[in-house]
Amino acid sequence: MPTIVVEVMPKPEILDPQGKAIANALPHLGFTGFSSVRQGKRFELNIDGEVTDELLESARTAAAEMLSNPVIEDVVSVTVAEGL
Amino acid sequence: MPTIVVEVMPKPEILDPQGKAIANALPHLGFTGFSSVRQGKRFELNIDGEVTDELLESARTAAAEMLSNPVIEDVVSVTVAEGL
Amino acid sequence: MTAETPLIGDHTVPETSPLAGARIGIVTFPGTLDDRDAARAVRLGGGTPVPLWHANDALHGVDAVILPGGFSYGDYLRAGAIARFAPVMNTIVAEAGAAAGSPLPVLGICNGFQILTEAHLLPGSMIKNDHLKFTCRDQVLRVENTETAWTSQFTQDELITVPMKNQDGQYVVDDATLHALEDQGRVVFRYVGASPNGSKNDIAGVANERGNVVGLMPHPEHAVEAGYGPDDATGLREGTDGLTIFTSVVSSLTGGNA
Amino acid sequence: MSDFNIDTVENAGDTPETELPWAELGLKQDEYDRILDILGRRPTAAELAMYSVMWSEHCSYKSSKVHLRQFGDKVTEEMKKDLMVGIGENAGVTDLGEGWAVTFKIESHNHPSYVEPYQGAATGIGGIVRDIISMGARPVAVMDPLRFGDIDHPDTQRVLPGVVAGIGGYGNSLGLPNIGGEVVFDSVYQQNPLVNALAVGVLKHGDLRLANASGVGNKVVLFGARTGGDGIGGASVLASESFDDTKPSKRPAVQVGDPFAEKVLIECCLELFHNNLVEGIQDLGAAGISCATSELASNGEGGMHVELTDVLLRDHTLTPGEILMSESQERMMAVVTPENAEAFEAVLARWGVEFSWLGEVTDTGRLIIDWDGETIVDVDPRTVAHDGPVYERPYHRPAWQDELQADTFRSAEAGQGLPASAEELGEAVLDLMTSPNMADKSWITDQFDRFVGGNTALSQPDDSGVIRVDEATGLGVGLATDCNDRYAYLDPYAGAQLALAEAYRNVATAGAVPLAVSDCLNFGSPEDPEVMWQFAEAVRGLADACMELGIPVTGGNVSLYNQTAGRAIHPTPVVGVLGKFDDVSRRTPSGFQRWADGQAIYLLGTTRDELNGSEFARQRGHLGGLPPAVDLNVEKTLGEILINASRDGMIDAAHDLSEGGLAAALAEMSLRFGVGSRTSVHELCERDELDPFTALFSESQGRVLVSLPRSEELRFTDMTTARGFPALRLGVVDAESGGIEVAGPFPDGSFGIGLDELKEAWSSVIPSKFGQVNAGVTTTTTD
Ligand SMILES: Nc1ncnc2c1ncn2[C@@H]1O[C@H](COP(=O)(O)OP(=O)(O)O)[C@@H](O)[C@H]1O
Ligand SMILES: [Mg+2]
Repeated sequence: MPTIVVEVMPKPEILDPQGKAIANALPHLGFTGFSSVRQGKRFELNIDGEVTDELLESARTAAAEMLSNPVIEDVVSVTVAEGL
Repeated sequence: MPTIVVEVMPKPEILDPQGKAIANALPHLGFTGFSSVRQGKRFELNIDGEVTDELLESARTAAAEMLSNPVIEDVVSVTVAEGL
Repeated sequence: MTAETPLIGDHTVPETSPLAGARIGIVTFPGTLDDRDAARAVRLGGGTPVPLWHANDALHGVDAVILPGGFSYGDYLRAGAIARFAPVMNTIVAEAGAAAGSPLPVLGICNGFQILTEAHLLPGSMIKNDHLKFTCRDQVLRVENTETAWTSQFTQDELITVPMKNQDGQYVVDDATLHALEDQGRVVFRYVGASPNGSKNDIAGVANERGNVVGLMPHPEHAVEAGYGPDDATGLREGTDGLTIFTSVVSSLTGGNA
Repeated sequence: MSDFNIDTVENAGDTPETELPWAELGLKQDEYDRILDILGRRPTAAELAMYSVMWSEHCSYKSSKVHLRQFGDKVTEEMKKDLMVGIGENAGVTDLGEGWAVTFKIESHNHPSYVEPYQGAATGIGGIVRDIISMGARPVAVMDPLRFGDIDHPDTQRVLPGVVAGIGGYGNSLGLPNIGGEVVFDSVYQQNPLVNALAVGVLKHGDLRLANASGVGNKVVLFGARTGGDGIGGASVLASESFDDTKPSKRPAVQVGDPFAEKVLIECCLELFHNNLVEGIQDLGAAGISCATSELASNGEGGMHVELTDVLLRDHTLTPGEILMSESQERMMAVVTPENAEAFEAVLARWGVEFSWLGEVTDTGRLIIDWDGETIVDVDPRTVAHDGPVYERPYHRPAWQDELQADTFRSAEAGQGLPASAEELGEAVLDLMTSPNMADKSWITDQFDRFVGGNTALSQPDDSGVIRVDEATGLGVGLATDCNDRYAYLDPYAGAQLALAEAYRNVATAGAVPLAVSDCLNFGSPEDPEVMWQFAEAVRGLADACMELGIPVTGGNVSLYNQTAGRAIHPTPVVGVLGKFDDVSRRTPSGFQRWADGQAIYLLGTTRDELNGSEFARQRGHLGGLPPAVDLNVEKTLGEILINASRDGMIDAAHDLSEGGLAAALAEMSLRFGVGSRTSVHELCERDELDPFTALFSESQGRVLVSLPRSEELRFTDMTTARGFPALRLGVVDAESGGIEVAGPFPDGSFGIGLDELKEAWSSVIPSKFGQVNAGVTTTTTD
């Protein structure tokens, strides 16, 4: 079953409280060396049949208009993954 | 600045209420052809210097022990991305 | 009761009660909200609340511990995911799981329950409510296990009403563990009526195998004082069903007869 | 140090001819000329940033100031008796007795909530809560008066779920119970939703803090979140300090809140206050560091000298001007004595709060800001913070106002063919209760935590929110916010008074003694003389009414330019009233209690033919005529009756009559706990000379419905008679019937509405319109 993967991240200039909290916690757990963390979203859109161009286009539009909030987020990528 | 990207998804057998809500909403917005949707997380761990093997290993451990909860989530991938 | 609005970590208590011997630690993490309420509930239950600080691994010899509700670390990442790594949790995990002697009684309420699952002291996990919204409401629960230190004064299958308020309250667990929980009678509280969040088997609270660690999503500490609790038949906000949790633990700790 | 050329004071002196983008920053020619005059030279880029943002409408109140003065002028000594801090500080402070004080304030976050509903509303809560902290108080509750467009409009579908989730997401995370608010739907708010937020805090007298920088040599510290480019989108002309190249700058259009950071900040500040470690403190809201430094310095007796490169940044590309204007959330600025510096740092370390020492208080009378050792700001702080422009904007009564007022409900088509039979009236009541404005709001309010803290004695859907302040004595406060924008549109002077009257009545209905007022004045553009008239009238009305009721305005907020495509919102002066309880356990709930079977139901007050602007008229699409008359003496007497009745334990339920009149109040009192009633409007119609329709749907003011045990009837009616206040027995509580039964001079007997049917219809209106909310993704599921 093919899957379209959509990745969304908070815009770089926007505060990301979640990433900040993770970044602050990492060193306490002994994970050092990471200067900052940002947390975004990953969506897997599953498709019954084949990935047509239309479907991919439709996924791109959905990513831009619904899966992401364009005011604070960027769509990083919309890609096809086979048999996740 | 190199970045380690960690991707986490809800386990297939675990209900994903957010993915379900999106899947239900898509057709109403004219996006048809997607049989189901799952929503996971994407983390970007930024690194000041170089990505050493230790750092990558450390990111893998953080992904398994902290960034994901093994009871409900799987780590899909831990990869290095240059200059995101 | 103190006349001051106490600062967090400043629960001054008169040690005059005969049961004040039951010293119950209440942990404050950054982002904890219901610690003062839990302290009040312990006090009204007859015990002595002892503030515990997340960054300090000392338990100061408390007889039991409550992890209160709130949004530790903003619930960012996952509810309870960051708090679980706090120094105080290391000690709690060790003492609650101690093989020898009687292990430390621990109660996790809401965020505290989430922290206990993240720390693997309790099985399963909490995901977003099936309706995806934060919901605050009066919730009826059935008490199905009265063997734990926290529920000994309830009667079997007693129905109680306590407030519930959360966004990530849907209890999920794999099938094998779910069967084990049911078979071993480790479901301590179950939702009655329409499911508030889609939890597996309407589970509202569970215990570990030995019964010393209990977690539940609803808030018994908000149902301990007439006038400030959930509504009940006698009137607006009169419900105090939650108090029994606190009198149960105090009485079991002071060797009282339940 | 930086990628941009720094415009120093020295440089400004040397290059008087440099063109500055003052117009892009919103300054008018005469305002810019005044800056030149004040400084005796051209401003530096950083100074320009400060003046432009501090002299904006939002920060300087330049259009509203001349009117707002009435709130300070129209007060008696008696009104000031309990006032510890009045208008002008971050929030007013009122004495509660027993060493306690209370502070509260309403603010708006309208525009940000339209742009990004979740974050806009969330940061609105964050901002008002910081105002409360900066007074030295512990915040104890929030409220949220909200207004949206038509319930079916796509704009409302987008905005409402996000706003509600944002208020919950932020407020719930702070551990602040949400104890009330308002939800109004009206097409005038399409593209102009109003998101107002109220916060209330309590403090011991000794904990009071003010925003002033005093004590030469004391240190200035900025703490909390790091500074990013938030809220300076429009000021991107400052991205290059040299003004000639047009380097594109990426500045966030919206601010994202971090409630966790704010919660930690609250606890951290309270520990600082408790240990007496700060001399003065100021929250950072609009205008960020510009506002905090200039206000602290201006309120103090000396000056201030800070080094801006010491500000901890989230975004290292920010120019000094941008840093000064940034509105990054969850930050505070404090003045600390050198002796306390170490202890201060220890408290911040304990809470994991970042901070940086920026400079110190001086005796120069100047606010001096350096960038890497070079002076980029050298101003008299008063000229920035307090002596901004003041406009006497022209205003006049709109030409259409007379026509509007002449178009009464009775004369209009909407006022014909009114329900008259029992059957029609019963249907009308059901219709009324299922209109979006009257419908059950619990889909919204259930997203808010009302229990946290364990001190909530009353909250939505009761008339007031009630919070216990002192566990030992039960001392506490009651709060209500109200505004009927339709009344205010018909007559802004009366409308503002009606808003106050209703909030006052709500607080008294719960049993609290009204003490203080905060207001949030939401209006259209002040540059429109007709809007300015509405504003002037509303302020005058509110100030006059406060004087008459004897309770002072202690603070508030003005939100102007609420208009889209030339169409202004209705004037919406939201009024919050705070009252005091000696013991909150005697608060009166607003529904018939389950055990109250057989209790008597009394209507207090007089009913007149007042349907203009009513909810019934709205349902028929009519808005015209004059709003209901306001009689503040009546409100006062009514308040005294309700407070005494609560004190003496005479009544078990009380609910004020407002939108939807008697019909709505009867329905709401039964819906509260699912307890029915049997009443008759026969005597009411006779006594007040009304037809049954008017008796049920008129919105006459100064009325409250109460229920009381029969054993208290005599005592109660003696009290109302002694005060000459009309009280009429309408019927009884009927816990068995499961319905609302109303008899009257109808041609066809009486009407009854089953409570189950009513509840089902009433509670499904809002859920049927709004689906599920998911941060960032708002989806509406049908079916
Ligand atoms: N947005 C909101 N947030 C919290 N409470 C609300 C909100 N909207 C309405 N409420 C509560 O619902 C109840 C009914 O509201 P409303 O009809 O406006 O009351 P009233 O007419 O008495 O002022 C009140 O308790 C009010 O505080
Ligand atoms: Mg009211």
